[in-house]
Amino acid sequence: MIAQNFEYSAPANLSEALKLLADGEAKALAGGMSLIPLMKLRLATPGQLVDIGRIAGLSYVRQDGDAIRIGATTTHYEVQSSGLLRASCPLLAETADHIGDIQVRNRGTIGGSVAHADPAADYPAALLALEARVVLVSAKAEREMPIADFFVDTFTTALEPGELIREVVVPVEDKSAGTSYRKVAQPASGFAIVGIAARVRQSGGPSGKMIAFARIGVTGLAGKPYRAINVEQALEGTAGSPADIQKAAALVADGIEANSDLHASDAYRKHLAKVYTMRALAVASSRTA
Amino acid sequence: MATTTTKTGLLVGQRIRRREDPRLITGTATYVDDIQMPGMQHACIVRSPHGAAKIKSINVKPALEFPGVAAVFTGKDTEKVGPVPCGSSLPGLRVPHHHILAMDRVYFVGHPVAVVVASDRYIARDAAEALEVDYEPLPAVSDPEKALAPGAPAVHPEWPDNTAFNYHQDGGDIEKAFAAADVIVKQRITSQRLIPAAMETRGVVAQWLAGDRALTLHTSTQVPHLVRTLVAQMLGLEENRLRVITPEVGGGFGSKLNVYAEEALMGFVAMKIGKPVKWIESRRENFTCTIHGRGHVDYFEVAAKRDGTLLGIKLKLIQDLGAYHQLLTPAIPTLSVLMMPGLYKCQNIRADIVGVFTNAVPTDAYRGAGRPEATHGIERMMDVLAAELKMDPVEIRRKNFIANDAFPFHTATGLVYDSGNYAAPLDKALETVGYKKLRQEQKEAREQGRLMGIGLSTYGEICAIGPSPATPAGGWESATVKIEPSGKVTVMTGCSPHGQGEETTFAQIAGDELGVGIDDVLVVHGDTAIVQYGIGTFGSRGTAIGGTAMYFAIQELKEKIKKYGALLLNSDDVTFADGVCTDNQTGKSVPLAHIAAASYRAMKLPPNTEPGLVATYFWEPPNFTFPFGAHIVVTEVDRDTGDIEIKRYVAVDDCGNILNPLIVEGQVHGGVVQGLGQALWEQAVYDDSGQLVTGELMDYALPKAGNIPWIETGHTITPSPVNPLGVKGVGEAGTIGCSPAIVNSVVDALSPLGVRHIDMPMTPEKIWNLIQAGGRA
Amino acid sequence: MKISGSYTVPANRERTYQLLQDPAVLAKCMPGTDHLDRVAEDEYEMKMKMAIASIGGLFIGKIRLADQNPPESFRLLVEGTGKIGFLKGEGLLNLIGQPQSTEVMYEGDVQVGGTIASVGQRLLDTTSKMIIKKFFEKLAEAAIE
Amino acid sequence: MTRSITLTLNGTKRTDTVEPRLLLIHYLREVAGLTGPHIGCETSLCGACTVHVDGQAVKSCTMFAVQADGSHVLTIEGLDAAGQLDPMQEAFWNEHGLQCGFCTPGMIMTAKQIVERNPSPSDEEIREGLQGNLCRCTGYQHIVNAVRSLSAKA
Repeated sequence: MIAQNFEYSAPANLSEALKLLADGEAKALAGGMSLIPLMKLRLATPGQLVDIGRIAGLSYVRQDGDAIRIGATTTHYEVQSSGLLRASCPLLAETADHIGDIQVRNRGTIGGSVAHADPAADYPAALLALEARVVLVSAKAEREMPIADFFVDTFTTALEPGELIREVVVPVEDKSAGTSYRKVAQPASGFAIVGIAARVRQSGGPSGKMIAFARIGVTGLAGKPYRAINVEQALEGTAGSPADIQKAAALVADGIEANSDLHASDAYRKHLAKVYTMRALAVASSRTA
Repeated sequence: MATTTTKTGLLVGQRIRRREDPRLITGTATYVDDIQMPGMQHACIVRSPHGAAKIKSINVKPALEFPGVAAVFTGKDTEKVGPVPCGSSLPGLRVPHHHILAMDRVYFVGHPVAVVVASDRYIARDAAEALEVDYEPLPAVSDPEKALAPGAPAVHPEWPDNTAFNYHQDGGDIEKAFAAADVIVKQRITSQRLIPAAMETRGVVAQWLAGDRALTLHTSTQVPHLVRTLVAQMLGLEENRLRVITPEVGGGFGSKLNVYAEEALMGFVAMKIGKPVKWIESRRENFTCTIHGRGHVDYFEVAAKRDGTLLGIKLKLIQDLGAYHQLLTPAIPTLSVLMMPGLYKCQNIRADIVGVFTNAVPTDAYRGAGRPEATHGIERMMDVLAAELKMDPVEIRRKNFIANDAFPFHTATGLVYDSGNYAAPLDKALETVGYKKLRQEQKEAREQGRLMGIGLSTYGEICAIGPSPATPAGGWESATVKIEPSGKVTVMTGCSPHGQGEETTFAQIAGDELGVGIDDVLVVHGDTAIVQYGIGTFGSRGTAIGGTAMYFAIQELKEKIKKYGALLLNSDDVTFADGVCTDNQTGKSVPLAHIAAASYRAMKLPPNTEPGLVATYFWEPPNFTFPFGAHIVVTEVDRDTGDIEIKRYVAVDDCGNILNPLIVEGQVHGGVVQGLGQALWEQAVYDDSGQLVTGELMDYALPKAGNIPWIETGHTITPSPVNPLGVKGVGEAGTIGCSPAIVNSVVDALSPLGVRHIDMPMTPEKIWNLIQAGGRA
Repeated sequence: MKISGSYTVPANRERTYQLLQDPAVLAKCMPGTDHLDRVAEDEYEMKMKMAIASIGGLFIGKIRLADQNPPESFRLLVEGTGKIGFLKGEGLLNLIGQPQSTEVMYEGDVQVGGTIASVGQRLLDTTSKMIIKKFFEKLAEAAIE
Repeated sequence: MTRSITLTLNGTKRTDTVEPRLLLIHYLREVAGLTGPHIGCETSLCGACTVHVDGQAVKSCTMFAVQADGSHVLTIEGLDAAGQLDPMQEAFWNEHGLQCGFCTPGMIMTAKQIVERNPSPSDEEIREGLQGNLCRCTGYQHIVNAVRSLSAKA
C-alpha cells in the first residue's frame, strides 16, 4: 500500500518535462493507473517521477484533415465522451468504454496506457485495427511510427529512454465503415482475457455486397497485441456471410503462442479469440453503411 | 413456550430505514483505522513468503536503524505469550502450539514472523522491508487429499500423516438402509476454499495505561467479550484489566468471529513500548492471514427406493484445516454433519470426517460455516438421484420432505427441528417463476439446441446458534435494558453487530414493547467496559437470541413499571401498554416518563422494589432455530464460450417472523450474492509450493454490481416456537440456498450432454471444456 | 508453473553445449546480469537486475549446472530472491543436432513466491516466456560472434 | 524531499507539506483528519476510497497527494456540509443501500458521478457504473434501487 520514496517534479511544459526525463532515469507519471498500483506493491520503485499530468496542451482530441490527434494525457473518459471520436472514430471511443471502471477512466490516459504496453490492455486492439500512429518526443527529437512497430513485446515498447508519447493519431473513419470492440473481461481485475477490435468496409458491386476492407486487432491473447492479418486477408473479397466470417475468424490464433494463466488456459483463450473475432466482425459488419 | 404469530406492531414488521445509517452515509462512523491517539505508533508485520520453511536467522538491525522505529519484536520476544486459542474440542484432536509470532518454522504464506513498530505507517513499512529473514524453504502441501497421501510433506513434523482428527457419527441403521436400497448414487462434491473478504480488513489499536494496569484493545471483531477473555489469558493479564472496544465493524461474515494472533500481539507491543499502537491489515494480509472458509472434499453416497424415497446418506468428508486451528476450525465440519439430511425425513446417516493439516491459512467460519457445504451436498445429491431415477427434482423433494405435522422433528443427526412447512416456500417459488411453463420453454429451447437450465434448492439451516452445550464458549446472549429517568430507553446488547441493523430491529422491538418511539431507544454494543458480558453476532443469532434476551429484560422491567405505576396511580389493578400505565378501574393513567422519573427520584418505593428501571437478562435458548426456503434459478449456457447467464433468480425464504422487511431483503440479497460468488467465481488457489496465487482482488473475483442478476425475493412465515419473537434468523439463508440452486440449474442445462455434476466455481472454461467433451470431462 | 519449449541456436551441438556451460555467456544471456561469480564447481552466484516495464527489482541468487551429459543434455537450476519475491526453477535442456544448428529443448518447473506470486499471476506466464525468449536470442547472438 | 501543496478540500482551502509518496487517501485521512474515504484494498479495485477531484470520481488510493495540488477535492464529508443530506445519501438511507457501511462513502461518490453524467440511467448503466466499487454485504440490489430512485425523481 505504501510506495518507496521518490523525487517528484511537476513541470509546467513539455520541454521542461523532456529535459527532466532526458537521462532515462526518471519515470513519467501521467494518470498513474498502471504505475501507482505497481508502486504501492513495490513492484515498481522509480527513484524519480516526472508528472506530465498537469502539462497544459497535452490533453486534446482534435481533427487534423483526415486524422484525429489525441494528446497523450487525454483520459479514457475524455476519449469515450468525445463527440468527435464518437462520430468519426467510434471504435476508439467504444474501446474506452471497456477500460477499467469510471474512476480509472477518469484518471487513466491514452498515452500512459499505450506506453505501459500491458498485454491485456484494451486500447492496443483498437489502435492496431485503426492502424494508428504514435508521435514520440524526446529532448532531442520527435518521431512518428505505426502502432504495430511500437509494441515490441510484453510491457516492452519502442520508446527509447527519455522519450515520451506526445500524441496518438487515428484516422477519421470512413462513413461507410463498421467497427466493434468485443472483450472477455477477467472477472476479478477486468483486464481483457481476450479483446477483439474489428473494422470493416463493404463495397456494393453489381454482384452484391463484398467486404472490401477488414482490420482486426487482438489483445489479451498473446505476449503482445497484434493485428490478425491472416483473418483480414481471408475476409477481404468475400461477401462477409456468417460462413465467411466464421472461416476467417478461425485463423485468428494461428501460429500464436497464447497466454495461459489462472483465469484462462491457452487453448481456451485461443478458442475465445475465434468466437469473439466472429462476434466483433458480425457487429462491425452490421454497422457498415 | 408461547410464540406470537406474525405480529405487526407500530414498529415491528415495518420497513423502517436504519438508525445506524446517518453516521455511515456521512462518513463520520468510527472504524478502527479512524482512531487516532496522541503518540500512537504504527505496526507493520513481517510475514513468511514461503508455504513452509525453517527460519535460520532473523536480523532485526537494519529495521531498528531506521529513524522513527520504536521497536522490533520476533518470536523469541513473544514466546511467553499464550497460544492463539482453539475453542473447539473433539476426541483425539491434535492441536499444534500456535505462537503469535513464528518460532523456528513457518507453516503458511503470511505466517507472522516479526513486527516492526514506528512513528508512522510509512516508516514502519520501509523498516519492515529492511528486516532480514533467512529461510530454508521446505516442501509444502496445500491440497488436503494430497496431504493425506503417503509420503506427503508433513505440515507439522510431529504428525507425518497430516491428520488432525477423525470424527465419526452414525444415526439410524445405515447398513440396513443401503442393503434395502433399489438404487445407490455416489458423487464427489467439493466446496472450494473461499476468502471471506469483508470490505474492512481487520485492525487493532492497543493502548496500555501502565499506572492503571489497564489495556484497551480496539479491534474489528464480531465477539468482543470472547476476545477479552481469551486475549487476557494469552497476555497473562487479569480479564478485568482488559477492555475490548468494537467500534464500527466493516463486515465480518465469520472472519471476525475469532481471536487472532495480531490482537494479542498489539496488546503485547503496547505493553512493551508504553505507547498506543495501531495495526491495520492490508488486503493481501487479509487474503493470506485471516481465516478462509469451506475447503471440503465430500464423498457422498445416497441410498433410495425406486420411487425416490431416501433411505440413507453416507458422507466421507475431507476438511482442509490449514496449518493451525483458529477458534472454531475443527468444529466447522461437524456442523456439516448435523445438517446432512437437509429437509428430508431420511433417518439413516453415517459421516466420517478427516481433518487435514495443509500449508495454508486456517479455515474457519465463513457465512454459513459448515451448513452451506452440507446443503450443497444434499441438494446436489437430490438432483443426482432425481436424474438417476428420471424424476422431476421438485417431485423427489416433495416426496421426502418432513411433513408439517411431524414437528418438532428429531433428525438422524441428533437435532430437533423446531417448526417447518417446507412445501410452502417451494410452492411459492414455483409459482413465482412459473415452473410448468419454464419446463415447456426448456423443452423448446433444447429442440433448438440451446442449453437452458432450471435448478432449485430446498434448503434448511441451523440458526440462532445456539444452545450453550452445542456452542463453544456458550451460546446464550445477554441484554441490559435501562429506562432512563427521562423515560428514554437504552439497550445494551451482548451481540456485536456489524451491518445487520440490530440498532434498528432491537429498537423496533423495544419501542413496541415499551410504547416509545424508535428514536427514544438507543442500542449500545461492542464495548466490554459498558456492556455486560455477551457472546457476539454470528450464526444468524443476533435477533433470535440477542433480541430475545432483550425481550425478556423488558418483560422484567414491565413488571417493575407496573409496580411504580400502581404506586403513582394509587391502584392495585393496572396495565402497562403503549407507554402508559393505566388504572383498570378509574382509567386514569401515567406515562412511562413519569414512572421512570419516580423510580429514580425514589421518594416512595413500591413494596419489595428497588429504585431505578434497569434489568439485565441472560437468555439461554432451549434449541436452535431451523429456517428454510426454496431458491429457483433459470440459466442459459452459451455453447460457444461456456458463459453462464442467470436469467431468473427467485428466492423464497422462511425465516420465521419478520421484524423489518427492508433488512431481511438486504440480508437475503447479500447472502445470495456470496453464494453466487462461490458458485461462479471465487476460489482461493494455493499452488503446490503453498503460494496463494489468488492473493489479491486482482485474481480473486468478488461479485461486482455488473455481473449479478436481479434477485426476486419472497417469503413464507412459519414462526419459531423456540423464542417468543417467533424469529429464526436470516443472515446466512441466502448463501446456503444459493450455490446448489445455481449448480443444479447449470447441470440441468448441460444434462442433455450427460453432465451429472460440476464442481464450483463453474468458470466458463470449465463449462466449455464439458461441452467440448460432450459432458465427459 | 511448468514451462517447456524449444529454440534453435545457429551453432553445432558441441559449440551450443559449450556456450551453455560458459559462465560469461550465461551472464550475457540472463537479462540484467553482468557476471556470474563461481562459488563451486558448476555453481555460480549472480545478481540479476530485472526490469520489465515499470516492474523491477534486484534478485540475488544462484545458478547451478548439473547432470551434464555433453553434448546432449544437462540440468539447469536457478534460484533468486529479491524484495518483490523469489523464484526457484529447475529445467532439463536437451540438445538435438540439426545440419546447421542445434535445437535446444527445455522442460522444467518454476516456483515463484512472494509479492509477484500473489499479485502478478496474469503476468507470470507472459513474462517468463519473454525472458526465455530473450535468453535464447542472446545465446544465438553469442553463437554467431 | 517534501513538497508544499495547496488544495480546496470540501470547500476549504488548505496548505500542507507532504512527502511525494503520500497517497491522497492517506493525506485525507491522516493529514486532513477525515474518516469518510476508506481503504479496502491496495490494488485500486474496491473503490472505498472514491472522492471527487475537480468533479471527477477518482480512487484516492491511486493518486499521490501532490497530484491533487491546486485541485478541488470533494469527499463524502463535503456532501452534507450545509447540514442537509445530499439526495444520494438520503437515497442510500431510504433504500437500505448499505449494511456495514464501509464501502458506502465511496459508493455514494461514484453513484453521484453516474447520475451527474446520466440523469436517468438504466439499471444496466447503474450496474456498469458501479463496477469499480465493491460491496460484500448488500448484493448491490438495494444500491441499484437507491441510484434508480434518484434518477426517477430527476
